[in-house]
Amino acid sequence: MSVPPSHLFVVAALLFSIGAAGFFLRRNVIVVLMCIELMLNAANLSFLAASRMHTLAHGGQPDLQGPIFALFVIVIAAVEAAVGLALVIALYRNKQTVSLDEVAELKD
Amino acid sequence: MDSLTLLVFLPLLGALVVALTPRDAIALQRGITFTTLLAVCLLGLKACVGFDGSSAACQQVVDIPWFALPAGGSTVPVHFKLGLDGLSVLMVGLTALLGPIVMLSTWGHITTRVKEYTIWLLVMQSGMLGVFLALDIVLFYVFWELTLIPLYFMVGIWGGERRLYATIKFFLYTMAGSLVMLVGVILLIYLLKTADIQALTEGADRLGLTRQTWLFWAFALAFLIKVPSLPFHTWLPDAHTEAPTSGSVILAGVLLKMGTYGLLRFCIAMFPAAAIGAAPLMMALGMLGIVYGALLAMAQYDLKRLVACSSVSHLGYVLLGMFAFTQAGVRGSVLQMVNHGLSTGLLFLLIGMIYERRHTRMLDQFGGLARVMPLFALFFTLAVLSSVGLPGLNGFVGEYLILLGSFEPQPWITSVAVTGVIFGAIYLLMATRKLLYGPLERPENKALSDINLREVGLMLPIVVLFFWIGFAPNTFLSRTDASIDALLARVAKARVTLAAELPREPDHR
Amino acid sequence: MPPTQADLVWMWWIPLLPLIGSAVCGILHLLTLRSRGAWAHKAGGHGHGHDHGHDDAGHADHDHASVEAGIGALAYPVAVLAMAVSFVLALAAVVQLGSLSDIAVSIEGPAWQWIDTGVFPIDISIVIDRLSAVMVLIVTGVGLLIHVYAGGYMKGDPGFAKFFAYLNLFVFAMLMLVLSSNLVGLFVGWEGVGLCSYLLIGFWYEKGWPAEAGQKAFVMNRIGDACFLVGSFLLVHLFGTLDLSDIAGSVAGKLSSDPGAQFELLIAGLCLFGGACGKSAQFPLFTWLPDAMAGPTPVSALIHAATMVTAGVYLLVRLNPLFAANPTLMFVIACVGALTAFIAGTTALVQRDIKKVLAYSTVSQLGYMFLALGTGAFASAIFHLATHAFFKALLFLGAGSVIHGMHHEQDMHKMGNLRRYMPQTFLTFVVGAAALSGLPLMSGFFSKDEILAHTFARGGGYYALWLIGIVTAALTAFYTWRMVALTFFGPERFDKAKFQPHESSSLMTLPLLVLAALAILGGALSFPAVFPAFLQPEYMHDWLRPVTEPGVELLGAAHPLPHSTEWILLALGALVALVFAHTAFHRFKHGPQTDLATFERSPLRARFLSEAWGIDALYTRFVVGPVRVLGLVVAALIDGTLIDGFVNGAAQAALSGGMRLRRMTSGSIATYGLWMGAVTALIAILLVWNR
Amino acid sequence: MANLIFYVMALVAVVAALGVVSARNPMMSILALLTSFFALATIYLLAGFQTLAAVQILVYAGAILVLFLFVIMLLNLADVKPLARIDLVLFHERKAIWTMLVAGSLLGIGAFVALQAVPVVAASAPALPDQGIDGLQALADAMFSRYLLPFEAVSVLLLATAVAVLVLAKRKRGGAR
Repeated sequence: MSVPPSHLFVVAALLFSIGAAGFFLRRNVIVVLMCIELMLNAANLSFLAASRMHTLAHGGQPDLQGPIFALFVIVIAAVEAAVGLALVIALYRNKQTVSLDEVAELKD
Repeated sequence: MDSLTLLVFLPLLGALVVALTPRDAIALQRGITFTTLLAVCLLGLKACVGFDGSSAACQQVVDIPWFALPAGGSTVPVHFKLGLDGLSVLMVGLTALLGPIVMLSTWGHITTRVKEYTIWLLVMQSGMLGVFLALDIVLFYVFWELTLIPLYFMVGIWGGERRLYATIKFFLYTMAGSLVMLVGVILLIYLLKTADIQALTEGADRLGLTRQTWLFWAFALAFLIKVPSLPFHTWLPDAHTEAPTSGSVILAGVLLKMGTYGLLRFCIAMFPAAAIGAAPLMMALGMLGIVYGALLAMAQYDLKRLVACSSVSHLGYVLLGMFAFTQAGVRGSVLQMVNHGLSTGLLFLLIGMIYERRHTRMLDQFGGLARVMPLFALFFTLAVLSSVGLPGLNGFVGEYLILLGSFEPQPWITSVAVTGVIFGAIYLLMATRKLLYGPLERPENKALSDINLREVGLMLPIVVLFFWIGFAPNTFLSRTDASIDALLARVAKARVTLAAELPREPDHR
Repeated sequence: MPPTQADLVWMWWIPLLPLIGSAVCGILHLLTLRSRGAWAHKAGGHGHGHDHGHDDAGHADHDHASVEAGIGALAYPVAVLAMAVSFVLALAAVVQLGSLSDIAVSIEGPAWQWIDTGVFPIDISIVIDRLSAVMVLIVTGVGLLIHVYAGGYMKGDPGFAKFFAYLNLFVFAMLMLVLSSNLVGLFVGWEGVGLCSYLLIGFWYEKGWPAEAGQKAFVMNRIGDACFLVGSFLLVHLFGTLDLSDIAGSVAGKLSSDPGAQFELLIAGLCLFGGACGKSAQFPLFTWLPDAMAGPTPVSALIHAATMVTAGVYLLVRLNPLFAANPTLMFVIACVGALTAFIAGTTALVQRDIKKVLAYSTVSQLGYMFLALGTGAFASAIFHLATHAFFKALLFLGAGSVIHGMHHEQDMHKMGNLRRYMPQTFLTFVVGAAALSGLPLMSGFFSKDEILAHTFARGGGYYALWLIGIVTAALTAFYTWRMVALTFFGPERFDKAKFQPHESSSLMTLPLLVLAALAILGGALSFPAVFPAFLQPEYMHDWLRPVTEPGVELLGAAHPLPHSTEWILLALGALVALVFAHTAFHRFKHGPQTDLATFERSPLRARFLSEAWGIDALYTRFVVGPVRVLGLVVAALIDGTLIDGFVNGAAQAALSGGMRLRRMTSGSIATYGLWMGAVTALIAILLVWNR
Repeated sequence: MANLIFYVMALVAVVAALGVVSARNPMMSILALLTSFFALATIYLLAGFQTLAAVQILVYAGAILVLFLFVIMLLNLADVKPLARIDLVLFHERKAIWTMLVAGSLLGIGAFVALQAVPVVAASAPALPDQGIDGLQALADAMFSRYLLPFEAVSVLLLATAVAVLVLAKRKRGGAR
């Protein structure tokens, strides 16, 4: 594949902004969590794109920072999903809803 | 312990002792506080008497390493460093002297929460002495902020009706200035890698004009607010009006001087090149303050507010003389700081006494008091005359030196400032007339009793100083001589350098 | 051989004795108050501390409340003694000065090192030269007489000791003024006399208006003082010193070495002249002096006639080269003098208050002195100053005696025929009136004539001033004899049932007699030049020559008048005085009908005249009012609305901003996220932008 | 060829992401997300990250998405009718404008940086290592040496998460709220 790394970044940016838009707009907590996953994936993609870029720049010498951080991000994403979904369950149990509009506990 | 360290810590020690007393042992608390302040007073006066006016160097220096500040890769040692020089010696003397006087005056008006009040008073004394004695810029800043807190409580708890408004206003004003100064302090330490004021003063030459100017204004803003100079003065009348008598006396007597002292010690001494550039503006501010404060005072009906406005006017003189950069001007300024502390302090004390008796300060409530309170009238007249600058009393010497000194560099500004002599007479004599003269008509005024022995006693030292400074000002001026010479030499040197650099101002960024 | 400074320490006693006397009297006053229980105990404040505390319904006659002076009575001998010794010492000093062979030399006491300005020291020493010799004798001599008189006049006043404390303090300040070697020392006295004037005008402060008059006097003087200060700074700038003789001596040199200094000299001169105008009640700053009559009459005599108000004249003579350096300035001074003389003279015509007549007359006579100064006849000004001190003090004290005898009635319309009741006062008063109006061979005749002759001799624009001068002389004669006629002649217009006018005690009449003698003989100080040589004509000129010479040289002496002209002028002066004195006397010797008729005929003109051409009203309208309004504007608008509005507005903005921001924390994570995203984008954009 | 697959997969990922955001039914969102993840995994593979591609499938698609699915089932959120309608209502509020603005500017700045600032590597760049960039061996070496500390930190995080989830999801017994 000889796609320039910048195109990978562009894809990452696209995914990220779509995820962000969803995060801002959607009311369903679960979907919001999914959007976060989407953004994390965009981040992963740019980590890997950067890694690829450096590897290419250094004549095939593998740059491992990207993949390692991508791994960490995946772990974090899992953690986030677990905690988030646990919260959703707790929330649903208390309020019988998963709509963000009806929970504004942070207010005041 | 060295006397200067003792001077700073003795009040704190006293505060600690007072804190340990039972809440309702008022006499004990007052006794301890008064004794402590008297001891501080004696110590302070001893230090001032022992001061050698012929040397510009800092004397009786105490220097103890304190901690290290990280600054841009290296560390800067911060010292607990105290010392006296010609710029601070009179201020220390004044602060020390006013301590017991203020304490004595609280007998009459602080009757609730005496314990807290005396503690704050002691802390305040410590902070004020620290400000004037500190030779390390971090230490200076610590003391500077330390003085803010006691006054906040003194006005906020024991003040008048609108005390909260006054307190917050005063606090915000000063904090705004202090923060800008903090930025200046940090920048200065960062740039010069030292916190020692003398070393900073020496080193600031290397900064270049642009940086000096920025730093100058960072410091000047804080000090101008404290003075307070013209556009930043509106906290003062409110704070004074609401403060209890002793708070007013401290505020007028010492706290405002911290501003003028700071201008002298930091703005002018450290950044002479910038100060030269700012001098016309500062002198104009001083002149405007003189006239404006006087006009303001003319429109007041509350006696205390009137005197507060007169402070704006009187400190305008200090500002004017300081930035004249002439021998007479700066000497006059230094002396005028003391004079203002004494005469305005005495006026506030007197107003407090009348307020304790009548529970009002509105001028239209009075008239003819000279008949029932002849001693009060005597002291009040003396204070007023000192304030209007009558020769033979202290006010004249300061005012005359200032005007004489600032005429040479700025004849027009000074000529306008001279009208302050007229306005001062108008509002102070008007107040005197409405208070003391005219028919004694109101029955509640007829029943007033004259000031008692305690009150006479606490005012007597001030009056003695009125005459002393009035007739033999050289006793005081001679102590400031060498330091002012050194200061002016720095300004002159900066002027020469500036003149050399003037054709093309290099970019110091 | 002149004595050294160290030998002359005793000269300091001349001013210091009154100061000590003042302090002693002050302490005596406090002791008196103490003995009356003024501030005995805090608890018993009511009805306890003031034996005279309840009769204060604004009634005028405090000194008829007749309070026992108690220990305060001692103040009188103390004060008089201080004055007497001071006078003797002054006399001794003058004798010593006169014995010096070199007439230009002064004797100078050791210096008091007062203020070290860092550039030059302000050292003040007591110096007696030929000018201050004249002044010091007038101040201590006339002062002594007035002190003696005041013992009778103030008897029974609750503030008896205080009065003498103030009076002695005044003499101290006045002596500092005339004896100081230094302009700042002069200013010390200058301000000091202003203070004492303030205190003494407001002496009966409980009446209210005296306190106001005192304040007015002080503030108007301060206007002059501010000018004085600016002038003195300019002098420092020009000469680098404030030593009076140094300044006077170096004006000519400065002019020749630095022609550019001409303008600065002019400004300095104008400023100092402004100061003199304030102190000496010249147009436009004269309105305080008539109000100052609110003070006790001895005060009016001493301060507002004989000494303090002449301080301006003294100042101008002392620094005469400074003024003489600029002919325009001299002409301005002369004009101001003539104008003042004329305005005050016309105003005195219609006054009913006997002291007001004298007050305006004083202003008018001071105008004469300034006219003399403006013509360069410095010695004539001092000559008139001396004779005026004699006869005006005499008139004031006489008026005081009348007022005393009339139980504090000052309205001449309510007097009449007093010559029957107070013969000594009458006699001496007539002498004083004769001198003031310039009846031939009285002291006032010679001094006034000398001024007019000098004015005439200057020629040019000065002819007009001479004309004003001669008209004013006519006015003077007229109002003086109107006063005499109304007071001492005609029907008795007071209620004899209420009180019987009485002659004053000998304590008061004795000074009157002495002053009357001086008023008659004072002319001998300087006879006209046309008088035979054995009378030592123009003695005052010769005496003052060392002082006035630099100024006269700079200005250029006027052409001496031919003897015939001078005789004509003398005769003219005598004629005018006699005619108008005669007219006035006959018009008013039957009572005030003419006065009332004048008022009826044209009330507007009468009011215009009696209120000194409405100048005071103009001040109220165009100076006092606007300043007061300005104060209010500054306080309410600029301070209250603008600055505080800004401050409070900033606080308000922070608060409402906070409230608005608070609404932002909706609790909606999406909104938070939106903000976060927006800011992230912004930061990113900024970062990219800056690359 | 590989390039073409990349662009197709990128398109799929983006379109699927749009689906995630706009689907009305959370179930549809999950399916779209799954699609997106697979497409991404393909891209990883193409870019030379075999291990990461595997992890992406295993962890994301296999674990995380199942978790989501599980919760939706558990809470009975899937029976929204009609199925698979795009939620256009979302775009009718004012917030949508701001969202578009912010998301658009994020995209714009990201794309701008990517296109302008990322150095262009020559097309004739040397080939990547055979085992891909993230050979498992190399990855493991790095993970347990240089990145040991973060690795341990993440393990602690995982432990904490396990506890937290237990606490959160546990049904409260007695005691109101």
